[in-house]
Amino acid sequence: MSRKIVIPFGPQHPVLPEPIHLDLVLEDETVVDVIPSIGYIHRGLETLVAKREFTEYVYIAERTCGICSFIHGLTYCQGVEQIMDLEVPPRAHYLRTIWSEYSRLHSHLLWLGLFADAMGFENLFMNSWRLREFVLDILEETTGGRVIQGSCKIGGVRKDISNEKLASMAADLKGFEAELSDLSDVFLHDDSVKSRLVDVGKLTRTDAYDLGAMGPVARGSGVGIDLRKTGYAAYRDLRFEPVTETAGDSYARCAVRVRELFGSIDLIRQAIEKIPEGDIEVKVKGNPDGEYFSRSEQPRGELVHYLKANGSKHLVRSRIRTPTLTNIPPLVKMLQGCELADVPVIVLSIDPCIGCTER
Amino acid sequence: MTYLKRSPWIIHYDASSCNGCDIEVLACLTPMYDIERFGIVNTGNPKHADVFVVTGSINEQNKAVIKNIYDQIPNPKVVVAVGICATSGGVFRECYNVCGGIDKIIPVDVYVPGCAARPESIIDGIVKSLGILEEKRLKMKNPDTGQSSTVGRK
Amino acid sequence: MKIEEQTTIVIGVEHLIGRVEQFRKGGYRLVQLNCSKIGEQFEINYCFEREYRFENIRIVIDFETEVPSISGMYWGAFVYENEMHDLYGVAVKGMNIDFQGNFIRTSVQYPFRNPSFQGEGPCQEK
Amino acid sequence: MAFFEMAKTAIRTVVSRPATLMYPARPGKKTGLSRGHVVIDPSRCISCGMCMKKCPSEAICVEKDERIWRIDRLRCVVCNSCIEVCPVKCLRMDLQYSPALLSHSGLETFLITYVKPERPKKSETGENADA
Repeated sequence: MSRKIVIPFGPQHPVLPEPIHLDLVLEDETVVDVIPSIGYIHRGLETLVAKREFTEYVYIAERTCGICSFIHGLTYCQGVEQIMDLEVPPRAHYLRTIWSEYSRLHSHLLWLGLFADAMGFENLFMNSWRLREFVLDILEETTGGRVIQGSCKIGGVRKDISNEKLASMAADLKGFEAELSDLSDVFLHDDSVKSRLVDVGKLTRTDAYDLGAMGPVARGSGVGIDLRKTGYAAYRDLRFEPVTETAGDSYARCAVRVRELFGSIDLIRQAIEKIPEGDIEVKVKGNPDGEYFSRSEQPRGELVHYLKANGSKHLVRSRIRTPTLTNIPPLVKMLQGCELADVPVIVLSIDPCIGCTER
Repeated sequence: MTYLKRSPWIIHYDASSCNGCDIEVLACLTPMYDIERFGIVNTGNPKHADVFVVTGSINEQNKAVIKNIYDQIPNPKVVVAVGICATSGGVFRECYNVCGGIDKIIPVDVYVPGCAARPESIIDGIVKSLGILEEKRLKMKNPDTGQSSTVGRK
Repeated sequence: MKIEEQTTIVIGVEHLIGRVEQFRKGGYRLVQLNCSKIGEQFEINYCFEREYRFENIRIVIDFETEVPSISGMYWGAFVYENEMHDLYGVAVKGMNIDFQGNFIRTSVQYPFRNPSFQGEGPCQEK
Repeated sequence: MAFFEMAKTAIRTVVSRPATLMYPARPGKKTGLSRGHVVIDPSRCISCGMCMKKCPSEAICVEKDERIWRIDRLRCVVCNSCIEVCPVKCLRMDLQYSPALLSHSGLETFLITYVKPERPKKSETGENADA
């Protein structure tokens, strides 16, 4: 005997930090269909390009999302620089890379904590967030902001990091890495974590590629796309390989993020080692004219800022395609056929960032 | 200081914030800032809550949601608006879908500025709100004697 | 220094499905769709990528022109098409999941067509 | 083995200091770059209005005739942009964040006390006067 019922999930739900609404169509305990609807956080900030000059829009772009704020700023600035053919000094590129990777550390740790909370593993949640404070402290010491860093500007960066500070940052990473490996052991090898994650929310490689999954969702299914490989900022000079897992379940996505944490630490070390001396910004002259799809790798996947300018000081169009938006179709696929009790874990396993998705 | 003997529970709703203030509210609950020291517990259920922490500005869609959550919280209750967006709309004030600060919909007792509001400010704000909560409680208990400045606050 | 080459080809609406089919067969993934209002016309970009090679095709249409949906070939395109419809009012024909304008619920119908702003000038009380 | 793992964690937890910062009892941590709130030195402001123009959230209001510099603390997003554009560097960022308020009253008004040094008469803005 099966009867279809519809359960509304969200927008306010104990496990969701942000409002997203899902209508779950259930047959007994099994989810057969999902209808996502968003719009609770829609602000329409893209329209503000008509009000703010292109140099000021950086502040808006940064505030698209409070978690990966720096990378939003970077992607926007990079887009304008590409349109205007500005040559950013190498030191600025390296500083941007270092901050990007610290943002990734902070975002992944944040997600690991929330994910542990969704599994009901409070202790792990607390420990992840305790470690995260280390990253936030560094971000604040170097940029002045804990979550909204605001250190990117068109033509370079607004703040420099002294070489002594860089050296001490590199030294501090050691202790951080040790604590992180304690934490990652629990995520990767603990039985209770595994029992909640393994084989939950499967996504095959073909599905992941066809549905346009990005970031850890794609890499957890074996699709090794990592936009850092396009070589923006200083990534072209650094050695790294995209982290991939093949299982395609929530555990694989978790493992990808855990391993990326170590990848980020390694990238920061390399960047600190190689950082050149020199200026940190160039002067911006004139107004942009042209268009560019500025792409970068956010902690959650590929971020696209489409910028179109017509030579005036206001852009014609800024369009922000965030990774969560492209991960919604895979999420719908993952949820089909799962148990109701697993829904929170699966929703969180794509690392939804609704704030930037709805803009 | 009597109010510190009680254990007020908070409910947090993200109205249309960028997540910056949200994660700072959550950061308050974690070991470094640990507002659970004051007996404050984060709950997901409005009917258990005393303090309503809102981040982000009101937009057309979540007007009803916020009103609904506010109505479900039993009296006495206080509202803490965290972050610039929640207090005035901030940089997004002019967007077509943003109505402005939380006080357009529900009465706000404490405004916590900051973009994103720092955990320290949030703790300050919530601790301030506990005083107001206590005043409101007294007021409710004996409406004649418990004079308080919060009466009729917008 | 250019980060990557980005090619944009402008095509007519009638050739859209054929071109997208080619990308699909060539193993490209859909990066995004986006709509911009340029003057009194819509410019819709369809971006594809394969092994970090970025390709973009563009159609330029009037407000009333109906656009065929590509969600038959790229299932995940429904998010972008619904978004385009909700924000700009582009009529998209044959979406696999049609939210009927309820994907992003906005206070104004088709808000990005004629962006409106509220609020006051820089110097005001309150 | 699992027992030793746990024992290690337990001992470390007992021995090490608590992670909590004990915020109200101890002052909050600040770094040299922390963005707290904007402070103005009214004796140096030449009321050029650059801060007002560049403010992304339109929190600052400069009224030249009335010699008033006004900021709405409940609107300022502490982005540092006004400080960067100020030609006479009369603005600076204080480390102390602005306090929580009990009513919607974030407006702070400062009277500009700058006196233009004697110079051949120049109309309107004092922008070039002292830069």
